[in-house]
Amino acid sequence: MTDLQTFREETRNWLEANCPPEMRKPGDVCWGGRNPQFSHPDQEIWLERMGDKGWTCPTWPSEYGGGGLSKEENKILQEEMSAIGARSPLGSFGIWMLGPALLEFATEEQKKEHLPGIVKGKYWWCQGYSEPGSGSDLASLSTKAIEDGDNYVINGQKIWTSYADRADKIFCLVRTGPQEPKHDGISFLLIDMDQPGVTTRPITLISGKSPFCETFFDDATAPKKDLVGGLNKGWTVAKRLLEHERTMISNMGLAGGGDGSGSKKMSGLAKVSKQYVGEDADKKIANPSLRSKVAKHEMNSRAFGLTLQRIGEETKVGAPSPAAAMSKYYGTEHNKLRYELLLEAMGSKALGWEGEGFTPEELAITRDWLRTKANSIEGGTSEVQLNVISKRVLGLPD
Amino acid sequence: MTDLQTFREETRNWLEANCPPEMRKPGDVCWGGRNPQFSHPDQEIWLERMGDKGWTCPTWPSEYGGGGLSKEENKILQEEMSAIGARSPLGSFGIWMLGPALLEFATEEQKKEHLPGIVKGKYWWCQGYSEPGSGSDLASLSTKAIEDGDNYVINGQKIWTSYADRADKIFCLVRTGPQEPKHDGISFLLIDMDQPGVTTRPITLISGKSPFCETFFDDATAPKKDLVGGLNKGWTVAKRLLEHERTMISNMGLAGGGDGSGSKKMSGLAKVSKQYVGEDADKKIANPSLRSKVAKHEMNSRAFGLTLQRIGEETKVGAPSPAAAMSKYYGTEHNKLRYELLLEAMGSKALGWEGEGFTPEELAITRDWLRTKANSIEGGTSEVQLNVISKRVLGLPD
Amino acid sequence: MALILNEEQQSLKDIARDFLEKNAPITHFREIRDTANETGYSQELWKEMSELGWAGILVSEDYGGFDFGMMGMGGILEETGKTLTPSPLFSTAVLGASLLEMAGDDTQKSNYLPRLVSGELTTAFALEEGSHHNPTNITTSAKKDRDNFVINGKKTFVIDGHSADLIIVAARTKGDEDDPNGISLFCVDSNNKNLKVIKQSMVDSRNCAEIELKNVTVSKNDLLGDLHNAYSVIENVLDVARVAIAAEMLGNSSKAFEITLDYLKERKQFGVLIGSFQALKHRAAEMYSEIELTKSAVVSAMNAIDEKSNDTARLSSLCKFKACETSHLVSNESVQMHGGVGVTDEYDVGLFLKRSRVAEQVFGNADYHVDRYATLSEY
Amino acid sequence: MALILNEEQQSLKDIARDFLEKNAPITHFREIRDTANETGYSQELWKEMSELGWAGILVSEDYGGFDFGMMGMGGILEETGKTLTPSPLFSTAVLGASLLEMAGDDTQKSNYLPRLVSGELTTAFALEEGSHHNPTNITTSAKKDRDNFVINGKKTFVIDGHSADLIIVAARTKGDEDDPNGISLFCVDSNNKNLKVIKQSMVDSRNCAEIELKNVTVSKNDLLGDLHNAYSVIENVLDVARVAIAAEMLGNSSKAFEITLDYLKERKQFGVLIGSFQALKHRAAEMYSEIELTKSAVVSAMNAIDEKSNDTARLSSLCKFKACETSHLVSNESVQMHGGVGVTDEYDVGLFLKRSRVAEQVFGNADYHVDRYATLSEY
Repeated sequence: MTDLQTFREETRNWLEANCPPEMRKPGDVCWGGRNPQFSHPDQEIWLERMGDKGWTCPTWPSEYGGGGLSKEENKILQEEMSAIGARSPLGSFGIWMLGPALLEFATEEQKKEHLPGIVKGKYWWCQGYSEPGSGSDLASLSTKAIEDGDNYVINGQKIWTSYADRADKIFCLVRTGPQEPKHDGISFLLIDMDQPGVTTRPITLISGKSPFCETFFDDATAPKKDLVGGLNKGWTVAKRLLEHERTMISNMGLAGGGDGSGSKKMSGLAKVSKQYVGEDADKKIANPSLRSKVAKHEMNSRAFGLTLQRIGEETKVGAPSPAAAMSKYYGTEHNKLRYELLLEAMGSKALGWEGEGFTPEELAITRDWLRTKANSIEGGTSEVQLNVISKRVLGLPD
Repeated sequence: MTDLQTFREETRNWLEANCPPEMRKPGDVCWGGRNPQFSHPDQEIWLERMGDKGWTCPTWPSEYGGGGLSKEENKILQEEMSAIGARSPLGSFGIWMLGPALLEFATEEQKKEHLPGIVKGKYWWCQGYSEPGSGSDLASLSTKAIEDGDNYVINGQKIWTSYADRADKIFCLVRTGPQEPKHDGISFLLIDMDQPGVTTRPITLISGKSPFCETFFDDATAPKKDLVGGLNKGWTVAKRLLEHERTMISNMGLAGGGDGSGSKKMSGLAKVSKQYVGEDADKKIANPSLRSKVAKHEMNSRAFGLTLQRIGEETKVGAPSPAAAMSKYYGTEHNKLRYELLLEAMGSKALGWEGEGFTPEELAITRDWLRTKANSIEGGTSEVQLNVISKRVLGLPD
Repeated sequence: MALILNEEQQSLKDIARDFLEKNAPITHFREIRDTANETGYSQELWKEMSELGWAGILVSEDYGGFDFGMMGMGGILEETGKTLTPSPLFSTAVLGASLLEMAGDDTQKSNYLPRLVSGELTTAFALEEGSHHNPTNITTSAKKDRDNFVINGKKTFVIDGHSADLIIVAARTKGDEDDPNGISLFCVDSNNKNLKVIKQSMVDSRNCAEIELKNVTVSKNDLLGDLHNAYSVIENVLDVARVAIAAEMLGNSSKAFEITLDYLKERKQFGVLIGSFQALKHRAAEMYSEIELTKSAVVSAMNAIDEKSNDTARLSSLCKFKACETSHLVSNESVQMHGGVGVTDEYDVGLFLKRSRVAEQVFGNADYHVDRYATLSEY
Repeated sequence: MALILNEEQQSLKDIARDFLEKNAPITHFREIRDTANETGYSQELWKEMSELGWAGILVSEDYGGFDFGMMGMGGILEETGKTLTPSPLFSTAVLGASLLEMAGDDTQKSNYLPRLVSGELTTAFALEEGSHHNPTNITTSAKKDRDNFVINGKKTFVIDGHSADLIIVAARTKGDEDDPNGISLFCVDSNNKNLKVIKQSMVDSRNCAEIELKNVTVSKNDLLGDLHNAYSVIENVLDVARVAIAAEMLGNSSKAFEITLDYLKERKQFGVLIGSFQALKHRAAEMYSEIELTKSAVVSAMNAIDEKSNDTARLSSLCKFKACETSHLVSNESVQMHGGVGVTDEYDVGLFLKRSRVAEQVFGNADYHVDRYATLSEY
C-alpha cells in the first residue's frame, strides 16, 4: 500500500469517527469569530475537531496550525469529505485571502501570531480595500495611517467591506506615504474592529440586504507590528490578493451553467426553459428563438469551461496566467447573460420579489439575477479587465 | 389653376416632347466631361436638352445656368420625370458636391466660371480629400500648394479619388499654411487633371475593380483664382462637403432594406430567405433562427426609416441635424448586417466570384456584400461617428 | 404620418412633466415602496391626475372623456416612465378605458366610463394564465347558467388586480385552449366573494395579482361585447396597451440614460472623468442611436392608433420590440457604467433596471413581437 | 482529456509552420489566384506536403499512413489557415482518407489509400445538393442494374471537385429525400464520361465544383461501405471534417487578429497610435477572448476524435460553431480596424474575410450547429 493509500484509509476512518451526523447534511457553514454563532451544536464540535487537526487549512504548514498536507493528500481529504457529504467546517476570508498573503509576505512573528487563529476560526476577518472615491482606481485610496509612537492612527472610509458589521478584524490598505507616485505610498495593515474608532453601516443592494458594509475609521489605531509586507509596500500584497479574488469570481461564471462534461443530461437553463415554455413533439424547447439562445449559451459555457481547464493544463502552476483577466471578464459577463436568459425563460414568474404567488426557487432566481449585476463590477470591472487584456496580453499601447 | 398646376402641365408637356424614347427606359447614366461617352445617341440629346434648360441642376439660380426652380417646382419636375420613367440626364460630383459648395463659398466670378460647366456636364469633376497618411484624421493632410506667381505649385498624393482616371478636374484640399494649428492651414483648390504633373492609378477593392484611384501631384499647377473660400479657410468648405457626403452614404442603409411603408408585401431579405431555405406549412421561413434574424433586421430597417423621416420633420430645414452622425453610423452598420444576412440566407450560393455555377444576381450579391464593408469607413468611419455623437450630441468630455 | 407631437399634445406632455417632477418624483415611488403601501400607489395622487383629465384621455366625450388620443396619452406615459410614478394610469386609463370603449354597450359605458374618468373607478384586465404572454391561451371558463355566467379559472400577472374596483376577465365560452374563437369578456366586481385575489409583490414594486375565480357568478348584462367573439377587440386593446407600455419604457430608458450621462460627466477615476473613456463613449453613442430608433417607433405607432391605420398591429409590435430591446440594453449598461454604486439600492439606476424587466414581459417581450411581426408580414 | 498538444504533435505543427512560411506564404496564394491556376493549388507544393507525410496523417499504418490522429492533423490545418495555403489537404487527406478508412473494404483501401498517402491520388466528396448543408437531403439516385449501379443527380459546393481524381458520391439507394436511411457511397472515377464537372470560381479563390451525374455507371465493387447504410459513416466523417475546417478557421482568425494587432501598433491618426484608442482596445480584447474559447473547443474536439469519445458529435458541433462565430467577428473587425486600406485588395486582411465566409458554410454554419447541439442534448 502506498503512502497515499494509507493516508486515504486513515482519513476515511478519522472522518467516519469525527464528523458529527448533522455535519454530513447540506446546510450553512459557520464563520467562527470571537462570538461565533452555531446553527447546531454539531457545528461547534466539527469546527473544533477539524481546527485541531489543521484541516480547516489543510495545506498550510503545521507550525502555523495548518494541516501540513501535500496537494495530493489534500485532494484525497476533499474527496473523502465529499464522499460522506461532510460540510466545510469554516468559512473565512482569513483562509481564502489573508492567510495566503501572510504566508507569502509576513514576517515569521506575524505568521505565528495570526495564522493559528485563522485555522481555528478564532477571529472573523474582513477586507478593507475599496473606498467611495477609488473604485477601479484602487491605488488612489485616501484612508490615512499616521505614525504615533508604537501605533498607527487611521482615518478614512472603506466600502464593500463584506461582513464588516460582524467581523473582528480587518486587513486593510492604507496610505502611509505621499500621494504621488500613488502606488508607492500604500501599506497593508491589520486592524482590530473592536474599538470605538471603527464603525460600520450595512449596504442594501438592488438584490436586497447584503453582507457589504461601509466602514468608517475615526482615529482608530493599530500597532505598528501589524503592518505586513513592509512600509509603503502594500501594493504588492494587494495585487496578489486581487488576482486571487478575480479567479474566485471568474469561476462563478460556471456555477450552475453548462454541465462541462460529456454527459447528455440537460443542463439547468434548458430544463428551466422546457418547464416554463414547454416542449414540442420532438422534445425541443417549444420557443425556437429561446431554444437557440439557450443552446448558444450552453455551448459557450462549455467552451469557457474547457478554456479554464486548458489554461490550467498550460500553466500547471499556482501563479495566475495572463488569461486570468479574460476569465474574470468572460465568466462574469457570461453569468449575467445566463440569468437574463433564465428571466426570459421564466417570463413573469421570474419577476417576483417576495411573498405569495411565486415559489421560493422563483424568488431566488430574481434576487440572484440582480446579484449577478455586481459580478462584472466587483474584483475589477469588466472594463478594467479589458484594459488589462489589451495592455498585458495584447501589448497595445497606452 | 394655381401656378404650380400650370408648371406641372408645362413640365409634363415639355418632357413628353423632349425626353427621347430610349431615355425612358432604365439604363446607365452618363457622366459628361471633355470626352463624354454616350452608350446611346439619345443620351447626348437628353443631356443637351436638359442642360440647356438648367434642369440637370433644377434648383440652382438661372444666372449660373441652373433651372431656377423652387423646391415645390423641383418636386413636381422629379415626379413628372419619374412618371414617364425618365432617366437622370447626368451623374456628377460637380452637381452633388462641388456645386453646393461653390454656391455657398465661392466668389461671384468663380461661380460664373465654374457652375455653368457643371450644369451642362462639360467637365467631369472628382474629389481630392483623403491621403494615405490622413484617413479619419483628414486635417493632417500634407499635400502642399506653394505660391509661384499667379499659380500654386502642388505636390503630394491623394487617395480614394473616385473616377480620377476619367475626370477632367479635381476639387482638392491642400496645405497652404503652416502645419500647426493644422485646421487653419488648409485651402480648397480647383485643379485641372489634364497636365503632366498629375497622374492616377486605380485601386482594386476586395470587391473587385473600383472607381477609386490614387492621384499623384508632382509639380502640378493651378491658377490662384481657383482657390475657393479664401486662403487657409478650406476647412470650413470641407466640413460642409463632408456633411453632405455622410447624409448621402447614410441613406444607403435603407437602399433595398425594408419596405419602409405600411404595405404587407415581403421585403427583399424575407423573400430571398424563402427562396433559398424554403417555407414551412404556415408560409414561414423554414429556418426559425434565420426567420428571427430577418424579422429583427426588417424591424430595425423600418425604425431607422421612420427615424430619418422624423428627423426630417423635426428639422424641416436643409442644415444637417446633430442626428446625421447617428444616421451615418447606424445606416452603414445596418446595411453591412443586411448583406451578412443575405449571405446567411443564400448559403453557398452567395459565395461565387464569377463564371459558371451562379446566377448573375447571386454573383452581384457577393460583390455587393464585399462593397458594403467600405460603407462604415468611407465618409467618416463608424468610430469617428460615435466620437462625434458622444461629443456633440451627448456632451461627453474629451 | 405625423412623427412629432402637435402643439396641444406637446403642451399636455410638458404639463405632465412639470406635474410629475413636482408631485411624484422618484422619491415618491420610494416612499410608496418603503411604506409597503397597500394599493401600491397614492390614491391622492391618482385623484389629482384624474383632475388633470388623464384618466379620460382615451374616453370619448359622450361619456365625459376628452378623446385626446394616443399621441396625448403616450406623452404622459413617457413622463411617468421617467419618474417611475406608480398609478393606475395603465390599468385603468389605458386598458380599462379601451376595453369598455371598444367592447361595451351604451349601458355599460354609461355605468362605468364617467366614474373611470373622474378617478372613482379603477379597473384591471385579467387576461394572462401562464408565465408568458399568450392572449389565446385562455382556459378560464365561463358557462351559461340561465341568465348568468359562472366563471372558473385562474389568472396571473394581472396589473393592479389587487386594488382595482372592476376586474375585466377574459374567459372561454367555447372552443379549445389556444383557439382565438370562443373567448368572451366579463365585468366582475372586485368585491365578488368568489374571487380569491393574491397580491403579487413584484421586483419593480408595482402591483400585480393572481386571481382565482371559483364559481364566480355574473349576470348576462356583465358580458362585455359579443359572446365568443372578443378576440379581435382584445387584440386591438392589446395593441393600444403595447404602445402605451412602450411609451412608458421609452421614458424609462431616456431617464436611465440621462442619469448615466450625468454620472459619466461627474465621476472621476484615474484622475479623469470616466465619460472621457472612449469605450464608454462609444457604448453611450450606441445607446443614443437605439433610443432614437425607439422614439420613432413609438411615435409612429401612437400615430397609427389615432389614425386607425391598417398597419397598427405591425407598428405596435415594432414599437414594443424596440422598447424592450432598448430598455434591456440601457438598463444593463446604466448599472454597469455606474460601477459599484449602480448595484446599491441607494442609487436610482437599479430601479430602472427592475422596472425594465417587468415592462418587457407586459403583453409580449421582444421575441414575441419579432415572431408576430414576421407572421403579420407573411414570412 | 488532453487540451494541449503533446511534444510530437507540437513538433509536427512547428514543422508545418516553418514549411508553410517558407514555401507557401500568402504571396503563394496570391500567385495561384492571380494566374488563374486551373487546379487551384500548386501540384508541386502538394507533392512536397505529401513527402512530409501530411496526406497520410489520418491513414492507418497498414495502408502506408502514419495514424497520427486529429491532434496532429489539426495543428497543420491551423497553420494552413494562417497562410491561406490552397491544397487538397482537406478534400483528400481529411475527407477522402476518412471516408475510405471508415467505409472501405480491404480491396478498396489497398487500391486507393497508398496512392492517396503518396500524393498521387486526390479525392473529393460529392455530398451537398442545396445551398445549405444538409447531409440527409440526398436526391441523387443510384439504381442497381445487374452488377452495376447507375447514378443520376446533381451535386454542388464539392470542394476540389474539379481537380480530384476520385469522386466519392453520396447517393440514395432507397427511401425518400431527407431519410437518413437509404443513403450509399460510391467511388466514381473523375474521368467518367458521364460526369459533367463545372468549376465554381469562389469568392475565396478556392476550388469547388458543381457536378452533374447523368447515367454514371459504376460497378458494384465501387460501392463504398454498406448498401443503404452509409449515413452513420457520413456523420462520423463529417464530424472529423468539421473539426478539421474549424482548426483551419482558428488559424485564419488568429492570423487576421495578429495582422490587425500589428496594424493597431503602427498606424497613427490624430498624432497617436490607433491601438491606444480604448474603444478599439476593448474590441480587440473581446476578440482575444473569443479566440481563446475557440482554441479550447477545437482542441477538445480533436482530442475527442482521437479518443473516440462518445461525445464527439457535440464537441464537433461546438467547435464548428465557435470557429464560425469567431471568424465571422474577427474577419469583420479586422477589415474595419484597418480602415480604408482594409477594403483594398492590396492588403491581406480582406483575403481572410473572404475565406472566412466560405469556411463558415462548409458542413454547417453556426446556426446549423447550434440546432444540432441542442438536438443532441435533447432539448
